[in-house]
Amino acid sequence: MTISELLAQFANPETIKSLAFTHKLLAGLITTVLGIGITFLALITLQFLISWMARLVNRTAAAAPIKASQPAAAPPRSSATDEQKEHSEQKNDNELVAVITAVIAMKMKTTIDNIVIKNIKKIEDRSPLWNRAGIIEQMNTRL
Amino acid sequence: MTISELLAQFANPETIKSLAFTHKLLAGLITTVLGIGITFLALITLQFLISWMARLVNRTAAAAPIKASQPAAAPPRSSATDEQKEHSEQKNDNELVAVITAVIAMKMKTTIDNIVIKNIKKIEDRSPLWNRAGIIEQMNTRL
Amino acid sequence: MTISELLAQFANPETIKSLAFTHKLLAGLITTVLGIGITFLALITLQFLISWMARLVNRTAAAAPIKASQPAAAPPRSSATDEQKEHSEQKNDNELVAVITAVIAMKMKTTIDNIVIKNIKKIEDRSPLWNRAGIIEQMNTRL
Amino acid sequence: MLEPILAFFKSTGFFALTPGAVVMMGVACILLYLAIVKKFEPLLLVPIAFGVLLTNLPLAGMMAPPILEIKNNMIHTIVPGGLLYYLYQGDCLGIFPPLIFLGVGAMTDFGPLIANPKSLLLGAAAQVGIFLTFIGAISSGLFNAQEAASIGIIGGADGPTAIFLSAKLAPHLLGPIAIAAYSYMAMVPIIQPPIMRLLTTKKERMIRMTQLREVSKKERILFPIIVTVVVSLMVPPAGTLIGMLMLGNLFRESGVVGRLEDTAKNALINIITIFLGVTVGATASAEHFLTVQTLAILGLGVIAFAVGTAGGVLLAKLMNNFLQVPINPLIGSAGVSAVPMAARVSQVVGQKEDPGNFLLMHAMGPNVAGVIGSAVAAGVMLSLFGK
Amino acid sequence: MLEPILAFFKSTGFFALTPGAVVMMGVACILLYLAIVKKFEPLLLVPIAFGVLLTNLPLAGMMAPPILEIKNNMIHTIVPGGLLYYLYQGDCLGIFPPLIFLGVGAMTDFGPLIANPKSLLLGAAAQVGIFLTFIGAISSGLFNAQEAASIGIIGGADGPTAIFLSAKLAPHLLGPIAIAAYSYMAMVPIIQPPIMRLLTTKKERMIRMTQLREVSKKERILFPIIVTVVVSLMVPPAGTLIGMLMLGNLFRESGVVGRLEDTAKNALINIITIFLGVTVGATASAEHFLTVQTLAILGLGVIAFAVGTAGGVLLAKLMNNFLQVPINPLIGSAGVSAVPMAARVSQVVGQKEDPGNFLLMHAMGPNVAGVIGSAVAAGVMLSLFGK
Amino acid sequence: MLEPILAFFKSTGFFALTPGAVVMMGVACILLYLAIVKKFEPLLLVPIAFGVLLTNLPLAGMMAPPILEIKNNMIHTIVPGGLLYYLYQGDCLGIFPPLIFLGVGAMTDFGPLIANPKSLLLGAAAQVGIFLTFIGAISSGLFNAQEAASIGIIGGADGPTAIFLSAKLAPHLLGPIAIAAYSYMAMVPIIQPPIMRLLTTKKERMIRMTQLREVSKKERILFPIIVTVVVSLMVPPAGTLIGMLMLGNLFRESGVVGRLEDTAKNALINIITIFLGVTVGATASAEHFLTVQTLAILGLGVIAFAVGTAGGVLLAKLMNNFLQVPINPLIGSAGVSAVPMAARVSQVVGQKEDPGNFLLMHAMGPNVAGVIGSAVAAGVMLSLFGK
Ligand code: NA
Ligand code: NA
Ligand code: NA
Repeated sequence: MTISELLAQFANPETIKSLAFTHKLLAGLITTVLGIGITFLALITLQFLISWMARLVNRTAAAAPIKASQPAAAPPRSSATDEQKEHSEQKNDNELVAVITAVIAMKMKTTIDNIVIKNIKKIEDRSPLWNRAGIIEQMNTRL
Repeated sequence: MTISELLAQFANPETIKSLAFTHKLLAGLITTVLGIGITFLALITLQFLISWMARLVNRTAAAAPIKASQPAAAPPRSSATDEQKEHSEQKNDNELVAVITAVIAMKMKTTIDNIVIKNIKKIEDRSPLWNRAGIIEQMNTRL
Repeated sequence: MTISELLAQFANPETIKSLAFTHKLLAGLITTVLGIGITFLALITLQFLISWMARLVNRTAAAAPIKASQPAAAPPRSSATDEQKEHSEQKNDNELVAVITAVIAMKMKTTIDNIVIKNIKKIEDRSPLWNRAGIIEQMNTRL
Repeated sequence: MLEPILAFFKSTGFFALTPGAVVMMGVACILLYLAIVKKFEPLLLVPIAFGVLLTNLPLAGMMAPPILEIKNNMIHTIVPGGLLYYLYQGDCLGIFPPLIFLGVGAMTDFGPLIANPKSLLLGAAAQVGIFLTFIGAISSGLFNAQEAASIGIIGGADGPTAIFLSAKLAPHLLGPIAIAAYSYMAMVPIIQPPIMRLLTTKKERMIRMTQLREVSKKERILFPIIVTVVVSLMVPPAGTLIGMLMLGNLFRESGVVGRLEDTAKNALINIITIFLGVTVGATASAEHFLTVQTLAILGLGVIAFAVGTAGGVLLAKLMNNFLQVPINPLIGSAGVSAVPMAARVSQVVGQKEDPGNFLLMHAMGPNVAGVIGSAVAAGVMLSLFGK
Repeated sequence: MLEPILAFFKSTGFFALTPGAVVMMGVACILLYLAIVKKFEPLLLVPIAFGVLLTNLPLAGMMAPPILEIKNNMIHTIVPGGLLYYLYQGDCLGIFPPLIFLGVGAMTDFGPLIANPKSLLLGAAAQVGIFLTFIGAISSGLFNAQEAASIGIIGGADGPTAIFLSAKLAPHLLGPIAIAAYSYMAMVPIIQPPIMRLLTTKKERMIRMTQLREVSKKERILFPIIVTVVVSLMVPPAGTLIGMLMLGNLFRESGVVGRLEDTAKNALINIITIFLGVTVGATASAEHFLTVQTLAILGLGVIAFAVGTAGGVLLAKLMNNFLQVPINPLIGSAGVSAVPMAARVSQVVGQKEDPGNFLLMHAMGPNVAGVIGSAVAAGVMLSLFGK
Repeated sequence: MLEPILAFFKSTGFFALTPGAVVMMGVACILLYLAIVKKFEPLLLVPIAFGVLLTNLPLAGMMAPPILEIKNNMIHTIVPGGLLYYLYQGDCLGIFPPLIFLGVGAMTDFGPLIANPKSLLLGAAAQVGIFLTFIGAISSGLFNAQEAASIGIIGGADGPTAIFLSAKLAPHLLGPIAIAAYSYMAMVPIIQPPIMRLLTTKKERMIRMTQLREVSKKERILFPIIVTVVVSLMVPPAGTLIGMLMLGNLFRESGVVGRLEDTAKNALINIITIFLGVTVGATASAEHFLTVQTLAILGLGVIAFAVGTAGGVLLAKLMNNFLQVPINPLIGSAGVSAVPMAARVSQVVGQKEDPGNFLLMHAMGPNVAGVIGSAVAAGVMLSLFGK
């Protein structure tokens, strides 16, 4: 019985029953080696491609620094060039929250720990094109 | 071959292949004329019905001015009678936002442009009947 | 014809047509009595089980007073021991809203009835484990 | 060129328009009027009414079944069915009503019921309307047992339960039954008060009730589990409805799955409500709706509501003969369900006699018990008359 | 040990990779670039492009149909189909596009159209692109009537309508047609302005229009009902699309079902958009996409847009010969739909001549009329060439 | 009158109650206790546990298949199936797990992985648990290859992957496998720390790692596309899971489809989670669950977790022999996935030795790599043992 035949019998729920225990174990071992091998192969390939992509992208970035602003959708990220801007925005937000919290706490004579402000948002337009159809004034300002 | 027969052959993916090019073109032209005609017919009919509806509704409205308040669900609309009310509501909201924004800006020594308040809402009850089941106090106040 | 046979014929859309009116009425009456009986039986059983559960739970509670804090998810509830805490939380919230409302109203010279603050929330973590994956700082503070 | 124009005209709906379809479009407009202007249960009546409109537009084929070809172990769709046909499968396979109940459970506070388990008796008593209407429908000679059971369930004052049962027992009557159920649920403030006043004395209506005890979190979590097990064991066919209702409630009370609770009572229930409403309306085509049976259903439905109301009030009066602390019989009528309208009716009728009397919270107990009660009754009907 | 390694290598996608698949992955990346970097209709192009990518990955089998066994009145799934196969059923059975329209209706303000019903004429005129492209496709000799109709509908500038029609008439062309429709809709600011300037004089472009009248709530509620009934009676196969569009709009305008409106225009439309986009993209496998027909479709599609634009502008000019108060012909081009992009183009082109001229609101009328117009045109095509 | 009462009693669930069903209801209550009181992965354990409860209620028939009649090219439903039967189709046809992954992708920040691609090695190493457990299951003699593969995947510490694979290879074991997977994922803080301490020296545990570099938006957008293409080409059957995971991540990172990202990670994933959880639980009926195999699965599952943990830690130690800047081997254990619990365990164990050591961000890399790793492993199993 070749290895291929063994594996074929092993993979078939009907024929596996007729395999001897040692044969089953052997087929299982081959599967394990193969499986671990392929998994590593796939993830190592990914590792190299991602490293390579990083080099490519960052070389381009170094050559021509990108100034694209980052969307608010994904907070904890920033490329080297965007870092400062994002940082200051973050700081602004924090200050804003801090001020409002303090004012309210003062008025209420309570501690700041009990108050959490979740609702101050920068405008972020996630409305679809369709949605904006009704908001005529807003569209005027953009055109 | 009558026009009907031609169109029938034209519409059948099996028989269209056997049609001469001029026949296909003729059938296509008839389809185009028919299609444009029906589309215009349908939309002109709509045009007349909507104009007629407008006359009917507005005549009724003139005879007995409606005082029903408008739901917040559809902002940019107002009948002649509701215009002023809506306008003043809008103004109130704007004032409210303006005051809060100004206070916060003052405290933070930042510019107003960076702050957007999206979260002051008039109560609008969109909860279903079921939902209100739990809100017993609120119900009491309404009954 | 036994009652079982009658009911079987009654339940079959084919055979019900051949039943005499009095037989149909009899079967309907039996169904009604049975139905009301079972409905009452089920709900009375529930009544006893729920009363019994209440006794069990509250006896345990009396023996070993639970100090578990109540989640915000279900506002209008509180066990005897949690009542005060919840009450004071509620009061805090109300005060908070009252203070903010008053400040805004004063600034705007409007009446308090026109302003509703819906947006001050205590932090309540409903994010799934997955979601928190990105919020690394927050996780640090918890560990 | 005249030929194809004539052919086009023959393919328009005008050519195929029947008087029945015109009448049904009028019915749809009346339902829209009730829903939008009168605010009668708009969340369901708007979709239902629009479904009635759509299904009666000739040749639009929105409820048309697909044409299939089955051969060589393959199923091919030759001509796809209509949109509403596919959505309707969720009704007739019994998928949508339990999912609505999942959302309802996530919205419902069973606290008043747990605090006062006697409410369950009132919730049971108000279901007598279901069974007496069943007898009435049988007596009319117009209906077989399955149809009569589906009509009776209108008295359960619970839309999803009515749709669940009639989709299984009498799908051809689904349209009129659902329309009757939701219309009468909206009309509870008109139907119930005269009956409540007729059956009670002024003194009874003025009975004040002591405040309900607080219910602990533990009880709230155990409640849905106990109800699921007990009801499903006693009346297995009620298990699906009750199970989903209680799963939704467990989402709510467990406090650890806020995301699921939120979705069950918002996005999910709303999506299902749109699909269910439109397709239930779409069963009301002229040939199915404009019949003597529909008139009988509308008549029997209002009787079912009235009898259920009376049942709840009368049992409350009966219970007062045995209880040390009497209950106000006005809360009995809330047992029909129609949550929370019927409970508010109890409150309003009570306050008319004594403005300081707050019955609402007490009426919520029988009110939510009525939901369980009618699901149990539906289960009994299914086990007696189901396939 | 070499044997199984070789067998594994033969089971990888690398072994089965065709040049066509590689080209299609490139197409997917270009579409992603347009969607993400150029922001061309990203809500649909991102899912569509990813669908193109997935379907061209060899052996992944995401569009594979299931293997069934049908015997003794039972249907057994022997091997389940691919994920995208199951989701694709929503496209090819005509379920997803009308549900998208439900959400679109809930988002759309038909006020400008009600205030100025003449917009409907412009919305009709801009559909001539559909029919002239149909003739063009027939003349090319490459397409039969069903295919030509599906290609023409690209000129409707309305994604769901194009998908609805071509899924029914020519499902094998769904991929290129949908990609062309959404790409050209995004390119409206590039395609339309030259045509608009060519066909109008500077004086015409500077015409100012009087402010639109206010539209009452009653009109807004009656509008969707009237449109549904009239369109469905005249062109029954358009009933499904128009019916759902108008149901969504009724949710919006009735003001009593805010929950349903909210879900229709958020959770529901988003879920359907993901499924529809990915599966539409997944029909663009190399063997279906890399054909002469696709090139012809892309060419004919841009012609359809151009002709529709011209049609709208020219009819507006024609109307000015009869109207006392002239209309600015630039709003005619908005009749192609591509909401709201085409209306913004009218605004921008107008403002270039006269910065104080605000045409946007006026252009919204023909713009939303164009949605109705192309649904009607699709209905005509279905009644002529549908099964 | 006694006859029908007796008949009713015979139709109750009490009459059909088996000891096994009672035991399973107890299991359901234990799972609910763990989920609600101990907060063990409640988002999935609450629905799963309730599904276990519902499926073991006798005669409720919630998992009953429908009775069909197929003739003349028509499929008629004679008796509809149970609610959970219909929802379960989403599991067994492989529809729900990839949709869960869509939402997971929209929630996941792959930044730490992109910043440190070596994480992928650790994510691969932690999957050895899957394959060694496979051998173990084979050796036990209780399972065939398909069953053993499904059991091994428990070690992937990834619920949707485990469900996806076992629904395809061994649907009869879906219940115990899913329950084991989610229970052990919740118990990661108990299972992992002793193993991590055993295999590392105090000095190794105190290794500090330098801050990760910032990752640009361009890399974040390219990442999901590259992963999809590479993994799908190398292991085609993994394409569906990885494709959906990466599509969700592309929604998140592209920044232009916020609506779709929001729906994918909220409404859609929640709806699917409810359906998936309840129906997975519903496969655990007494006759399927109370077997020797279930005990073996529970035992093998915990071994799989332990071996995976060790695999990750040991490879990290091995890598330190070759790397100039050493990595803290504690982050290796995070490679099992169980996001984000396993990463938090790395952080906690590290901080016990050195309170100023912040490993969390570094551990997130292997943690999310483990998700990709177990999807790849599942793909390998499918290509070896799938139909
Ligand atoms: Na009821
Ligand atoms: Na159009
Ligand atoms: Na893993």
